[in-house]
Amino acid sequence: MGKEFNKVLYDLDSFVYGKSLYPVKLKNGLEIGGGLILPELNFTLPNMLFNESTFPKVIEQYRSIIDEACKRAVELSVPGFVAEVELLPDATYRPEWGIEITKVVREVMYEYEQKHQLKSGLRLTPVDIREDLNSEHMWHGEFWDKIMRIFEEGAKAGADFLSIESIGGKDVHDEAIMYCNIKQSIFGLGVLGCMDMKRLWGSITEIAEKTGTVSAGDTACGFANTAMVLADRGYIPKVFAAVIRVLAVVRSLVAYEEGAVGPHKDCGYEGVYIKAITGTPISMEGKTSACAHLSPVGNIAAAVADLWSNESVQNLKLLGGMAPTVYMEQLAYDCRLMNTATKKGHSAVLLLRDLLTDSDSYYDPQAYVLRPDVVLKLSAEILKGKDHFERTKLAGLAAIRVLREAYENKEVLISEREVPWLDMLQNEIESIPADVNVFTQEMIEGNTSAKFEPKKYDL
Amino acid sequence: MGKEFNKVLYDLDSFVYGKSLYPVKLKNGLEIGGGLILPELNFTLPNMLFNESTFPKVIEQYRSIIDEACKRAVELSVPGFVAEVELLPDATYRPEWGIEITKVVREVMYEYEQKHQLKSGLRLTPVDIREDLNSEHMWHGEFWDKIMRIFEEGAKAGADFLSIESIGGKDVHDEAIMYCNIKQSIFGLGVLGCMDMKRLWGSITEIAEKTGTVSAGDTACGFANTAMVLADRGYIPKVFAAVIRVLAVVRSLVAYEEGAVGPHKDCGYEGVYIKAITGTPISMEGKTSACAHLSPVGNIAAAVADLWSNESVQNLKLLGGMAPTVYMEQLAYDCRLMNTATKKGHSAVLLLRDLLTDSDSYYDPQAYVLRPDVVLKLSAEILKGKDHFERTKLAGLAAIRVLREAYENKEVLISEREVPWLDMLQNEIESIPADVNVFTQEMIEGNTSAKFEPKKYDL
Amino acid sequence: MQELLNKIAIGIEKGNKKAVLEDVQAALDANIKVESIMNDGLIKGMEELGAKWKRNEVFVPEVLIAARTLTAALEAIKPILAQQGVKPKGKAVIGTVKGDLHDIGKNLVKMMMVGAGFEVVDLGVDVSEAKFIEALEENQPDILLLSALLTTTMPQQKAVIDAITAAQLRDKVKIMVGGAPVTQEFADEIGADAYTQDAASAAERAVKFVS
Amino acid sequence: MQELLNKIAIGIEKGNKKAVLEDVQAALDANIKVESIMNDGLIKGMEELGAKWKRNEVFVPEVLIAARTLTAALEAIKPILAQQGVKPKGKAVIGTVKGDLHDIGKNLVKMMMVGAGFEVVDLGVDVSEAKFIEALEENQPDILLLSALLTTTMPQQKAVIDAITAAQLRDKVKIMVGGAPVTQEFADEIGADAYTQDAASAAERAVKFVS
Ligand SMILES: [Zn+2]
Ligand SMILES: [Zn+2]
Ligand SMILES: [Zn+2]
Repeated sequence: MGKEFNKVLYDLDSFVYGKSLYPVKLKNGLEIGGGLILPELNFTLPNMLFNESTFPKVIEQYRSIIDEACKRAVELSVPGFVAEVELLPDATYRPEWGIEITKVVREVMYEYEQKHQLKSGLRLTPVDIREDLNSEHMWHGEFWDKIMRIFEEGAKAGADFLSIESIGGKDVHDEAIMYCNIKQSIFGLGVLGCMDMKRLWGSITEIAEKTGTVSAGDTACGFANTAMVLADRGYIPKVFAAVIRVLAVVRSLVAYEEGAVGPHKDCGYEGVYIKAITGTPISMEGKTSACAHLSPVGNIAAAVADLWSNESVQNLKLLGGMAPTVYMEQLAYDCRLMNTATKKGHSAVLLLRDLLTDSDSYYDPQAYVLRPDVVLKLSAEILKGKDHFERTKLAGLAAIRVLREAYENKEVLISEREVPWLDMLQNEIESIPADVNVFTQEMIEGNTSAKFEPKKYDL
Repeated sequence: MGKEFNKVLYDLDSFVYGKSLYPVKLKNGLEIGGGLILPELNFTLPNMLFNESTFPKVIEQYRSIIDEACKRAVELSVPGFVAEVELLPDATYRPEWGIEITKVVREVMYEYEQKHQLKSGLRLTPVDIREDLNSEHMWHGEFWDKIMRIFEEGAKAGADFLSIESIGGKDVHDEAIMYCNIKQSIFGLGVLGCMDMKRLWGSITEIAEKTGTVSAGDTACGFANTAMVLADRGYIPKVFAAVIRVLAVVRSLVAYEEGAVGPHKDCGYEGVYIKAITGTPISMEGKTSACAHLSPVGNIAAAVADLWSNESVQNLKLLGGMAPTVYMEQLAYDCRLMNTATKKGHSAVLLLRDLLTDSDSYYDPQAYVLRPDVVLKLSAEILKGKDHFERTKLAGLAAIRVLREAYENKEVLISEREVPWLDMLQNEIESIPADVNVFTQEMIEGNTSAKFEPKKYDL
Repeated sequence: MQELLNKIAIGIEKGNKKAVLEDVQAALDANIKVESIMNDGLIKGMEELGAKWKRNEVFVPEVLIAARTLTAALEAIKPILAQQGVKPKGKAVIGTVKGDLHDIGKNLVKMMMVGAGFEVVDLGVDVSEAKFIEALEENQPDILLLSALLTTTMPQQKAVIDAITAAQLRDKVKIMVGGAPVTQEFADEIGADAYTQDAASAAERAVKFVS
Repeated sequence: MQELLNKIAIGIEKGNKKAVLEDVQAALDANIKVESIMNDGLIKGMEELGAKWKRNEVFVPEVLIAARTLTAALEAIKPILAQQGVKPKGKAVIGTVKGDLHDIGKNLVKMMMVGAGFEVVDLGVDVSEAKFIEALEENQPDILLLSALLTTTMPQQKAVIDAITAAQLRDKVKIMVGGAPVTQEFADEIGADAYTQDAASAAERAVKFVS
């Protein structure tokens, strides 16, 4: 580890939305986690071709999306916001496209800052094209270079926050989810994922320092959110998805060990743990990201968030306006309500936080593990581990224990057919060897995922 | 007047969301205003042809919309909801189509009630085709008959609540809005509108009684919401739109004088006054109806609502699912939060209500006039009038007075260029003759709206 | 002379019909060229109001009253304009398509078109293909504007364009479409010449078509 | 005999590969017709699991393991099936289109297709038009399934269909499309034969194409 995190930084009374121990402040004064919860707007193209000849249209889409959204933000007196430019694969494979998009979007944002005092920041998120079948290695080669080039030149083009949904370990984890194989999942997140995060976020932080931008953080989206979506459809047990979420904490934490300072990325619901452990601000998404995916954590996700995001919405025309504008409005009102409580005083904040929490946490184990009190408790358990591997195993065991207790106390709804999974998962985790090298060897030998190639990780 | 309403029924402490003095209960046990705030889901077709040959596709659209929305409602443990079938013109001009749509939608809802104990009710809202250029009279003829046929046969086909966005007086009011002519507006709402509401709602209530359904209520959508949308774009003063909202109270109240019992219709923001005066439950829409129109009342609209609606969304595919399903989820979480406060106790409800209120009321005069305290105060002023005409004038004057005071006390933001409008509007209202017949004669003689034909109102 | 033209411009801005009509007569009596009265007086007043509109300094009623005043003044000098062969900036026909009774959006566009110097023929709402074609034949406009506010009446915009094509009038007129559910993509798909998001940009776009 | 076939069916349901392979061998040894082993044992077990799936009684891993077992058992009796001219219910080729690396949705569909008795050739992700055509020529499938999860890779589904048409293979295969942003309307537009919302209904639809 670089920076070490060994204790939980909040008690339940101070663990609230909008406020974090170590806020992030941009040069223009926009502050995340400094007291207000702010919208983080996300958007993507409608169904259209993305190529050389359509690129002017692509640019015009991005320009008009951000222009209309900023206009509405001004009309609603939004005190500040973050826009995430989550690049499509095409714009990552051709870094100059991604950089051009960044530049155009940021320019519109600057314009609104000058003309209307609307403070904002841009989060730049290339897609992790190391997942490409032709990628030869995780930490060097063409695909790695392109990502780093986007960060570096995107920073110069105006990006403020650098983020990525990185995929180290996903090569084994996709299969782990389909087979609900928790050992494989721990290998993907707690071994491969952590190894990769270390290299990746070391490099991103270096670029952030060099360019005067913010190394913001990652998300275990491809791991835990994939599980969440499958669980939501009844494909895999919800308790499995809940445990994966907690496992993901250790992996996402590595970015901060390597120098990231937040805000953690919106679709990483494990961010609440990151906040508890690092004191950095986090972005979260819930009901107002239903446009991107349904979820069982619509309200509770906001309980300790510092940015509130809609995750992604196509630039489609709804009756009320273009969808990104509509979602800007919805996020603005959500945040306005929460900030009004802040103005009213701490007890109002606590009440609202608890209402958000209590409204969801009974209905789904995935919501339950996001309860602020549970987060603080589990974080402490996780930090007892001496390294990533041990912490990941502890995370799984502690999550299972907490869910079992909550089920017995009727604090959470777990369907009967899922209950036996708690024991099954526990037994599996307990069967994992103590030595990470032995475990790694075992997992490599027993590997059935065609996508996983140990040598890409120098294994 | 039929039933008379002469006093305000709530004090500020008892005027809250989810609970009304006279809840409406369906045979299946679904209760509106009985303690819980529930979603009211609205939806419309995507861009498509609606004719003989596409009708099977139309039906399939409606069937799949409600099926997917119900499925999600079950998954989110929604305790009950209302679906509004707001018929398109085609389905009103051909009543058998509207009735068939009603039947198909209601059947799916029954199915979910039987299989999953999801209680729901259907609000049937034909479009008011009396606006058709060929309509010869407001209260008889082909168009009137079609509307009444839809109510009657729609009731038999499964509709539970009968509603309409009626347009009596809109023929002069469209022009009143464009020219910000408050006298003409009072004529449209306080004279023509009230005359028409009396006839219309007398008939609807009769049908409701005959068919065992609920005479639910109207909305001044075509009047006050049109003004709101224009004000939102900066086309007309916000203070004008705010005053129109309060004028609309008297007109929308007529439905209740004629026997309607609620829930008042979602897009009638004047419903908060209806609730204060009649004790019937109301439907409201706010941030989660941004899909249908942006608004300055995203949070405050929920403060005393009994149903919480998304107003309208096309059946488009968003990344998270079909848009109506996405909005069902968003409404469900909004309601869940509010109902969790109710479970926590009355002081939590009051706090949440006040947060919803205070978060919006400063930013826009249209939000300010929806403040629960303001609503109670203005309602008392309105009820001092002895008839619809006098009440409408009092509504306007009282709204102007309250806005002026609030502006002076810095409780509401009114842009400088709008401030003089308060005096201008007041002077105009004060110049209106006391005698309604004199006023009517004056307005008919000075009429410049090509659409208004006095003989349609027997004038 | 300049003073009188300025007065006319200000009269338009204020929507003072009586004063404008008197001043226009005075200008004619003073032998000021009718073209100059139109461009440097009437239209100029409207342009200045348009600039204020863009800066959010005026509301719709003010623009409407000015537009009404402009129309009355142009009507008054119409015979002289015709005599001297002076033409308006352009001619437009506007209407809301069949099955759709929405009025206000169309009226706003009409107002901005008049303000931009167009002579506008308003067919009202619920207008059939046949009526649009009849109006094209009768008025020979430069621009046709079609409004639709419902997802189910949008296809009617296509029907109108198809009927115009079938009547072999398509190349004689630029067709613009608008309304809440309409998009650029849809406009392209149905072969419209332009789509704009709001009334002000519709008029701006229309001006480009005739200049 | 019935007992043994039942045992095979239950073995499939439980995903007990070893037992199934042994029981299949025993059935062959007992001269039970290979067609019967397939239909009344292997496929029946899968069907029963499918019914449980529909009633939300099993999760994906259980179905996957059963499907894996089924594949192994079919592989074991393949030579005999071929010898006796018994064919699988149908053959399918599946892949995620070029530019798109999404895997899991496709895998779910593949699983349900195998479960429904199809022989499935999985081309993986990021598959070019050329690769799809090559696979069609090589495998001559009844069904081709194209997955796309991004709004910007949806058009690639059209590109694949166009390429297949150009290669004059379009009438030899039914093409199904799917993925989060895909709609029935889009499927119609690009000339696909079917679109379904989820993996289970995809397999059901595919069965209709071959029966
Ligand atoms: Zn994500
Ligand atoms: Zn309405
Ligand atoms: Zn409505």
